[in-house]
Amino acid sequence: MLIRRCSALLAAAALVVGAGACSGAGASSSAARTLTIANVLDNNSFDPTQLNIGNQMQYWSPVFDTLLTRDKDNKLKPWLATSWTYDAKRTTLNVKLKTGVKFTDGTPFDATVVKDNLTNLAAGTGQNAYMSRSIATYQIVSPTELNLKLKAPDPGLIDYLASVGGVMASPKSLKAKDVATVPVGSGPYVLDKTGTVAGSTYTYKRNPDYWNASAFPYDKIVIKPMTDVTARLNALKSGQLNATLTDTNSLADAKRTGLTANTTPVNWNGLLLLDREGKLVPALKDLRVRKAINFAFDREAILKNVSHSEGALTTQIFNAAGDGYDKSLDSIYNYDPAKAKQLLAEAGYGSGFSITIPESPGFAQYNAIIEQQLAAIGIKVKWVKVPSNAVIPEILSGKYPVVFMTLGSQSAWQDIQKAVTRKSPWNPLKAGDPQLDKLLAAAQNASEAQLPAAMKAVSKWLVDNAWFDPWYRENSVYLSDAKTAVAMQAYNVAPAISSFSPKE
Amino acid sequence: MFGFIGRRLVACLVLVAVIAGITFLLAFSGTSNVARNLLGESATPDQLAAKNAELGLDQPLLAQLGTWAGHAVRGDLGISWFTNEPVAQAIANRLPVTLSMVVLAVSLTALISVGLGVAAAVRGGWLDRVIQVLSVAGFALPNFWVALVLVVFFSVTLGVLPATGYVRLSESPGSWAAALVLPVVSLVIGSTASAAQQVRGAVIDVLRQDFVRTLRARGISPRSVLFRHALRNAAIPALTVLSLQFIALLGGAVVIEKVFAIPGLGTLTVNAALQGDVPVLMGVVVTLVVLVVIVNLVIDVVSGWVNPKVRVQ
Amino acid sequence: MTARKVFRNPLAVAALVILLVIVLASIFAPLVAPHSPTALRLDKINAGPGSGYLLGGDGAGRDIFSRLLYAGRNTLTGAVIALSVALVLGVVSGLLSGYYGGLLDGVLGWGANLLMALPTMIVLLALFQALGSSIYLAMVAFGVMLSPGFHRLVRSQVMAVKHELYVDAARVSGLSDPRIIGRHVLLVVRAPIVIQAAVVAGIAIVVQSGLEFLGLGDPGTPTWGGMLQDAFTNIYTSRVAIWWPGLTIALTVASLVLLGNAIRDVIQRTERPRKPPKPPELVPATPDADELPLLRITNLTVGYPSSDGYREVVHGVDLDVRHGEVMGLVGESGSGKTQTAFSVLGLLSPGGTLLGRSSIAFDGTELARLPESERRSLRGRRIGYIPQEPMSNLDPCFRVGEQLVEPLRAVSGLSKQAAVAEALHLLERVGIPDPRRTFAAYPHEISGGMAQRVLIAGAVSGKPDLLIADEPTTALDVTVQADVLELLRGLQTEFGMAMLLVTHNFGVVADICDRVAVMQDGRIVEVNDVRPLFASPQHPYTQTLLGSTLEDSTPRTRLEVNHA
Amino acid sequence: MLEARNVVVEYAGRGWRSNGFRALHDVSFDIKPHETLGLVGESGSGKTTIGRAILGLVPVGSGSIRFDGRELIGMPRRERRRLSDDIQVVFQDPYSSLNPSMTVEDILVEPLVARRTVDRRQASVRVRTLLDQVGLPHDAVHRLPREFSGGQRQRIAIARALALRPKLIVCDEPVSALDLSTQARVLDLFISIQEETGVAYLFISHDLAVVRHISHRVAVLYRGDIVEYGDALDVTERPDHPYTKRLLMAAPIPDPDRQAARRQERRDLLASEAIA
Repeated sequence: MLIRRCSALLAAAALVVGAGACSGAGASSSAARTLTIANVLDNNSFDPTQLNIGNQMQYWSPVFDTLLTRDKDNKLKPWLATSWTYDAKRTTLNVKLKTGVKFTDGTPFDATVVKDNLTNLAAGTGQNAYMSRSIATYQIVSPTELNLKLKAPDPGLIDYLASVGGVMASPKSLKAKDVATVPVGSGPYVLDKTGTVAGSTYTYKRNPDYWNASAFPYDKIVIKPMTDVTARLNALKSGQLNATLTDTNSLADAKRTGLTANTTPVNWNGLLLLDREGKLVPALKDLRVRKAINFAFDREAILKNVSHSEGALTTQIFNAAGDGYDKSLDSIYNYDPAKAKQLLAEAGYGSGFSITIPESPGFAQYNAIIEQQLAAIGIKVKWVKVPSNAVIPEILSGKYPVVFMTLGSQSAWQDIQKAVTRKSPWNPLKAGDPQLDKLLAAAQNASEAQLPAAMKAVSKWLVDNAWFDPWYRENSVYLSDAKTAVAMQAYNVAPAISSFSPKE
Repeated sequence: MFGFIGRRLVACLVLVAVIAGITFLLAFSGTSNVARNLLGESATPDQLAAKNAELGLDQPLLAQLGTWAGHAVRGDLGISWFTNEPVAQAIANRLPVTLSMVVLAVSLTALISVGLGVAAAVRGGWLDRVIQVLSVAGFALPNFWVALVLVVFFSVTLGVLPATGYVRLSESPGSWAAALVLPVVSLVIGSTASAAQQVRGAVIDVLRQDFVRTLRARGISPRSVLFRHALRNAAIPALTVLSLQFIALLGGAVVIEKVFAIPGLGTLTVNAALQGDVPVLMGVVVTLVVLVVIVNLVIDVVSGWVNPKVRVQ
Repeated sequence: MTARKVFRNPLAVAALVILLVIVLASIFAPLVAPHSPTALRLDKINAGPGSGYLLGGDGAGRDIFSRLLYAGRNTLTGAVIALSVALVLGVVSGLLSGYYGGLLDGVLGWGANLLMALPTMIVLLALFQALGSSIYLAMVAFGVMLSPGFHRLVRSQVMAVKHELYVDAARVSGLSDPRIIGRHVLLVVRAPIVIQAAVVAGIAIVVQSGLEFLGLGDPGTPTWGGMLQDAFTNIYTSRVAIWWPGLTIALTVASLVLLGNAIRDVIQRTERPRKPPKPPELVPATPDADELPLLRITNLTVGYPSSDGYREVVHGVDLDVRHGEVMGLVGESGSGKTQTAFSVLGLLSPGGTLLGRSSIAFDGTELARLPESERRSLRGRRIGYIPQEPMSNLDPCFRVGEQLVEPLRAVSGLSKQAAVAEALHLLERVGIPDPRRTFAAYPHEISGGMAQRVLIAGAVSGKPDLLIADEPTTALDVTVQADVLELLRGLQTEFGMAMLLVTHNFGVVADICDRVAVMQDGRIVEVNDVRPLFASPQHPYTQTLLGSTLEDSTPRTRLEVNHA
Repeated sequence: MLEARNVVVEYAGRGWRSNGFRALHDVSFDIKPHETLGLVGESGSGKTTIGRAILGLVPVGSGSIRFDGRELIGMPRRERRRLSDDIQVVFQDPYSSLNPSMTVEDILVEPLVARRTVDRRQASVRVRTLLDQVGLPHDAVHRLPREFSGGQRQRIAIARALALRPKLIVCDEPVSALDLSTQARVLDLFISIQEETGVAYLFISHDLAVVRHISHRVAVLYRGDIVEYGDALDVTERPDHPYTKRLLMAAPIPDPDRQAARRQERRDLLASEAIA
């Protein structure tokens, strides 16, 4: 599953990382026709089974088309697939395909290709293999139409088809030896081998046969992996880049120096109260204790000072652009340490207790706050040092009752898969509740029209039962220079290549 | 002379092998989280086990070392776990970047420190004092901090030099030079300071030698005494200093590359270290040790050529 | 002893005070710091200096000043760890290596070379996997990598000390090896170790900070490097914050280095006097215009700068050397005879100056007031020089031949070919059996007697009028000395050179000199022709000296077996 | 008292292929109680090696050195250390033979304490006696070696050698670094100490005149061999061996006329040798 913001934040200190780099012509040299951007991470692979979303999407989105795509308002829209419809039981998805599309090696795009790609992904070892694993069988109706038969309803599937799950590569390339370094797609650009040095510069030039060239205004795209945020900012300010991801720290200065800040909330920052069933810390089984923790944090001050007011307070985990969002759930637990103490006292923990939290190097700024604000209501934090490259494995190991995270949020169903079900990776202690199970089943089987209400019910249950302690949704900050316009996308920290355009 | 080089070569090979072995054992003993980091949060234990088997991490450590060494001697350093790039290729791409930086820095260090050192040794006085102050300052100011200040001032505030990046020499010599100015300056400040101090000491030592008086008594010009005789005699300690500076600068480059986002070996190494990309780390260590060994060998040969007495010792 | 002298250096005192303040403030951080290192105020995130936070707040709203103090504990502990590991490993292995030598030395030296070949930073990065984010473990590893510095230092010092006669004497006195190491060896290597330790501590702080700056530290523990990293990430929010940890590191390291330098200066006594006083102008001298000998030295006074003006080592010497005569200048060590000779050459040791009415008239030219360039043109051409130590007076980097050819070309303007021919001829003339081989040899490939002949060849190559010979046979064996004296005599008559021969050996004087001047404490006490001087020495000092020669003493007789 | 028979010393060469350098081949001599045996030779003759062999500072290849009937060669180190009561040394260089960072008292007490013969207080009494014996003032004890002249330092070194009341002192060029007048005074000190205490000397020097002055018997070394060995007067005035003759002829006499004669003698000798 996805940890978008998390990777962005930890990038400087670890986790998923990539080489920083810079080479090739400067951004200014070939004016509006070239887009030069820096990426937080190096590209991990062009193998379609290994593709990642988030930052690394920028590397593959120029070369690979997806079946669906999202418009600027986060609405799904046709791309290689012209239509997609579920049957009544929501276990068969009928997909109709565009005609006349060819991969850059000349292979035509058709229904078999879709099947090859989806089965290839499910069989692979990539992080996103799950995206096509809910498909049981394929029914090829014609070269331009096929039915995907599901094991059970999967409300996330259509989202996946607009993401790594929908990536279409030439079937020949999938088995090629150089699949990791030579992408063969049908996308608007092709990777320019001569201008590409792994770890340093990735250069893309136009695909001359592209079916929708007008949607992509740039003739050339240059992406440079640069790990360090200050280095990226320096490069942008000194004119070496057109745009790059930074963070809320850089906003004030960016505005002063005439850069445009493009923002969208993708991640929520806060605590995951993983031990809801009291397996490690009995106190956490008590709803009053979990609520007390929710009341303990001065969300407003943290948002203002740590994230420079770039974001919105919330107490729910779902993305504001998605189906499950309920505005009323943004302000359930407002900062109230007195009430928190009272709740603890009522639960019989008036004299406090202690919890163990992994001390992730990437969250040093937040760790201090957590310790102080929990101490203020009588909860003592015992930190366990975790090396930066062991943070995720440690958190997911089930050793910790509470962890701090900045979790990326996409569609409500994706978020549920990520952190709410009994099998979710971000639910390592396998907590569950019969009532929640019912709500989840309802959501899974809901029709498109019923879906938002079903999701909201889940969200409300989660908030009421204080499974999490979200503080606020934090804006991703993507800075661009005066020549470049960037449209942010709701579910992604970094915009896809189609979101950039030259300003006149 | 050839026997001398031959003996050194054998010693060097053993050295490289031992270092590689020790580093391998240490580095590979901490790879328990790799599969999880590679496969992401949704991976099942089966998948993790399969990945570990694929990477060979389920084998005993010594067996892994054997496999790695077997490939390494054939020039195959494996494949990066995180970027799937062949390690040898990754290093080949980045070595020229770091080397241009370090070689430039070492050459400048040599030029400036010899100039300053000789001048201070001969003139003394205020130049001497300048070197003393410089050497303390150059030593005490961490080079990455200097780099930071330089980049804020020259790139961001004045905008006269690029803040980040690297341009291949073949692409545009001008941009190549411009990109290297700040990183190289940050490196040179520190290394020159200590090298100049030591060159000064070496020259003073030589100028105190009896043969200098004898040469002067024979009517040889002060210039010849200084540049032909004193410098040649001071060359050996100076060369030793420079070879140590070279090693130090390789390390210094790591930090500097971060500040300037230069895609060199340092950036590669730091990222590999943070991710736990052990094949890359092994590759880098082996490459650099081989590099250091070559440099030392060259310095040994040059020393023997400059002063034949060294060959005997 | 040393400590007191170190305290006389103001820079060292300042450094020491700064270090003490930093160390104490770090140790007593809980008492000194106004805030807890973890206490945060959300309104103080990246705040500038002032209003409650002396130096401002960091990226998490904590007091930078308090954190600097607490960070000092961790950073300094890290440095101490690295230093201790390096010290223990390096000193122990260096002592063993140097003292016992042999196979042990070979193995340890190989290990040290191995570690020296490592690019430290890269290796620490590579070991990050194994060491985790514990900077202390990294510092242990770093200490191991720093140990060769101490190893080499201690080893070379021990090797030097081991061959000192006082260590042999201690061994003969019945001291065991551990006691010798403890009493004699450690005592001597102590000071260089302290100096090196100061430098190593500085390096450890810088490298540690570098690692933390790269993100390989533990952000939960305040350290200077970690604070620098925090400041670097927030540089566009708070530009001033990079200065505090940066300056603290710089100040600490600079103090360490300065202290080390000061101790070194005291030990090596390289501390120069503030500024040598301006030598007083030479008073014009008026040598007699008529009937000048080849060399007339009058009122020669030589001084060296000292803490209070100039310290005189030669006080007003008068001396004549006539054309073609051999003038012996005898005296004991410190009598000023060598300084007198060097004055004529114009090659006093650095700082040495002629004072007062000093005059050196050479063939009618006043040397004492001649510009250096003109004096140089006399050297090698009209005045030659034979030094005392043959080996140290040949440049080890150049072949013997080149060292003869270069001055020949410089002085006589010969072509290269002619100069080579002349050099070979000279080598033959000074009695070298195979001139071509010697010509092509490096100085370390020939014997001391040969080397002295080469030097003599060099000295006479410009066919000088005056040869200054400074104890030319003292370093030679008696039999070689006799040969060299023969050679000098032959050359002197052949070229008709005058010679100023500095020696302490009356036998040599008797052998070769025409006239003798006896020097004592920077003055000439007696000058006379050689025969009358030996026959009837006038000055009591000359008498004492001649009385001290053992030539005519009676050997002691064989002891009877039952003597006792 | 000391008997050296067929002593061979070899220094190992560098590396395993190069040959060692044989510093002494087959040297035999003996020293009787109270006497001075002079060893004279030029650099490389092996004279210093003999001294160091007796002191146990170089390993002996073969042969035997017996002291008071005990075999020194192959003696265990511990036992050998005990022998320091009987055999002591005075080295050539008064500058490097005294540890520059130790006071005179420390230097003189060291052998006493090392052998644990006396306690600290007794030791300091002994130090005073020693200083008297070598003619240094009592206030010297707290000073460092560098505060003394060469001659005075050599007196300190002699005092250290005498501290354990040895039967034999190996004197390795003890006066060659001293000025002429000092040299004579130090030699006289050696002689008077011998007359007082009855200690025997092995006196090593390159200077025939010095050896002749102090020795009862003289051995002449040439390239690792003793070429002449006998009473001082015989060896230094009527040498048999050509090398001893050359050595004698080479030393210049501080008298212009006699030296001129000797020079002529030497020329004749060399000429006759050349013919032969």
